[in-house]
Amino acid sequence: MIDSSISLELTDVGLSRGGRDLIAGLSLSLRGGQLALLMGPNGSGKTSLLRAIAGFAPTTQGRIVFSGGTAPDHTGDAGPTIAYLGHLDGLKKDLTVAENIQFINSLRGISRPVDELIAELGLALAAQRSVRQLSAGQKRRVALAYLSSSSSRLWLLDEPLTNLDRPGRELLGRWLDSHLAGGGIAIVATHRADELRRPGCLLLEL
Amino acid sequence: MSEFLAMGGHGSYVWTAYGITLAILLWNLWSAGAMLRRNLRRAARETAADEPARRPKVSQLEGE
Amino acid sequence: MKLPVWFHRFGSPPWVYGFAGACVPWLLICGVLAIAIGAYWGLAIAPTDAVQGEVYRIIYIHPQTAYIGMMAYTLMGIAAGIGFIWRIKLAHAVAVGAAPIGATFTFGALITGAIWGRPTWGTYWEWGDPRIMFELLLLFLFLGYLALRAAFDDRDKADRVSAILAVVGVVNVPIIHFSVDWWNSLHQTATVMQLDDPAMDPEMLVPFLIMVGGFTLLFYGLLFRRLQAGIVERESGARWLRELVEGAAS
Amino acid sequence: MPLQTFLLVLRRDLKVAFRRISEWSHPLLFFIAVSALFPLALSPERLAMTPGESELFGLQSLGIGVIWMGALLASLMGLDRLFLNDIEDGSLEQLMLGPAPLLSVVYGKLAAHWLVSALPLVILVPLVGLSYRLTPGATAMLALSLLIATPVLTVLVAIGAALTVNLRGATAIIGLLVLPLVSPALIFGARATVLALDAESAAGPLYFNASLAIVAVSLGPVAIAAALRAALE
Repeated sequence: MIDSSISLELTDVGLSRGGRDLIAGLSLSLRGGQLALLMGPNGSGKTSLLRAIAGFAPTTQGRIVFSGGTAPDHTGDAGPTIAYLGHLDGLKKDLTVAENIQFINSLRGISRPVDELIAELGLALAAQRSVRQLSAGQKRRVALAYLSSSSSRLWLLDEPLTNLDRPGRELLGRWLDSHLAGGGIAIVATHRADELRRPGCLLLEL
Repeated sequence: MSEFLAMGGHGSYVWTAYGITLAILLWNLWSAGAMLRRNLRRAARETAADEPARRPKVSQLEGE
Repeated sequence: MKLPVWFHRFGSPPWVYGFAGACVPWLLICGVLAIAIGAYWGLAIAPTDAVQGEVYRIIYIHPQTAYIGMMAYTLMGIAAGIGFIWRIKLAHAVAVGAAPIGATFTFGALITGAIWGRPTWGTYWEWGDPRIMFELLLLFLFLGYLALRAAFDDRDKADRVSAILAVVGVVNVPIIHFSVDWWNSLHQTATVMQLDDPAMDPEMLVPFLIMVGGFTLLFYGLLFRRLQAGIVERESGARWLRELVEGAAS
Repeated sequence: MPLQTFLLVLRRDLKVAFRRISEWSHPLLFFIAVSALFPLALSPERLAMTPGESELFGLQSLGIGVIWMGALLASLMGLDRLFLNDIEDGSLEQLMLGPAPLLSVVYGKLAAHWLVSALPLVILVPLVGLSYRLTPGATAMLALSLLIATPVLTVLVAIGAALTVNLRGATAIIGLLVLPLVSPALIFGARATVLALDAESAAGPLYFNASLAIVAVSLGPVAIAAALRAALE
């Protein structure tokens, strides 16, 4: 269902990196509940665009406006609205899985109990192990943890399926569906569009 | 003329100081111009306009 | 914060490039001329100083180079701040242009100050003179700025990060200046001759001021020339630059 | 919200620090080694308690200079990876997406680092002071003036670290950037200790260093946040 309370407007966005123009004249508008798949060869600017939308880097032209509505969410998680998952996992290797998830949850005001979340991620056995000892796939699951909460209204995922095994990809698929059903927006850069394809989603080829 | 050069015994100090300052002035005069010439040459080489950024293609999948 | 319209006209690279280009020859010629006259006047015509004898004639270059170094650093900090806050590439070009000039002049001030100290206090490195110590610290600030810039390969990032250093530096310069002066005032034995300008009678003052004027004109001439270089570097690929370069080539 | 983020980051960094003892204990051991063993570099007869005509400086005033320089070098060593770790593992990005401004994250990290490395430094000073036979009064003043000066050292070196965060050969550049900026704190800190050595009141320099610390702690992190944002662009 389209939830028009939140929207992401890209008007004539241009991006350059190291003096070279990557993207020019990109205009796009997404409503709540919509998914956009970002495709294109390596170095075509997928990551730069996601990072520009997340606010890490300014656009060389045009404007990006994300007007996030209040989070209509039963758990009352106000919290920050943007979730960005890049190639890095964003975890402290010396802390355990539980400590990392607890940290991010309290940072983003997510009130979901940690052990329940760890169980859903299928990491119950590794909960007290330090992240350093986990496999790449397991680290990826820990990094995904805070996507389970509906407080982030805008998802910016940069090739989230890498390193994930089949159950992991299915878990992410379920969370993506509930995120979209809950009226969130998602932009996903991926090389495996077929797995993430949803009816009515936008295809954005750079 | 020679006592002018001798500078009352301080000649070596005064002339070294002035010599160094002159050297710095000359280096600056030269290097400012050289920097501009170098950048202009580099700009001339890059006159072939960079390949224009591809305009992204936005399409919508069928279905609701 | 909305900037006044005329400020944006300053912001248009081709206009600034042309304006700077027009000023450079005048500034350099007048500057060099003034320095030549001032130097000749100071060395040959001005009377000998009663206390220091002939070595005082370094006064016609040491304070000037030190003043240019200080002015360059302050200008660098302000231009870098403007460039960082409003993302104006031109302001970064000004800051980057001022740095090498300031560094070389500060180095000159350091050397001429030390040379001046030798006959006056019998040592090239007189801890008692706060200004030489401050020149050295200012030189390190410049070298730090240049070293930081050199470590970047992406020029836009180099501009933004070195701008932060320039602003932090320019905020700290007064504090450093005060601390060094205070530290030296402790060390100061009453008899040590200050490097201040001995009570300058008019015959000494005129060449001194001519030299100050000459150095200032020269500094702005050099700065505008380097500003042009910075504009060309940052505007690569711009249409006006291509026309300029093709125009020059044909 | 910002205070909560500050405390969160502070607790997290302290937890990480206690898991990686080596990362912050090496600078402290280095400080002890450099300060205590420095006199080895001088031949014994040049080390009279009070400088005669042949001794250039007394043992005590040598000690004060060495300890101050040792403290500066130790903070240089401990801080260069302060932000690099968080950028390399991507956690700084996640913190920037958090509710609070980046400033409270920076304050959290600086506070954690200060507690873990600068404070022990101050506690170790009396130990090192012994090898220079500093009077108890001078040692106490040395510890106090270091305590007041370490925030300035930490903030300024952290600015250097943030500016050079992704650069090769960063540690060398940080030293060059920071030394001129740190000189006022060094001048007044050492001055306070020398005054205490002569059993005079060292209030003046201490007050000055205290005001320097306030300026550094309030303005410095703004520059650090700007530098980190520029590094992540």
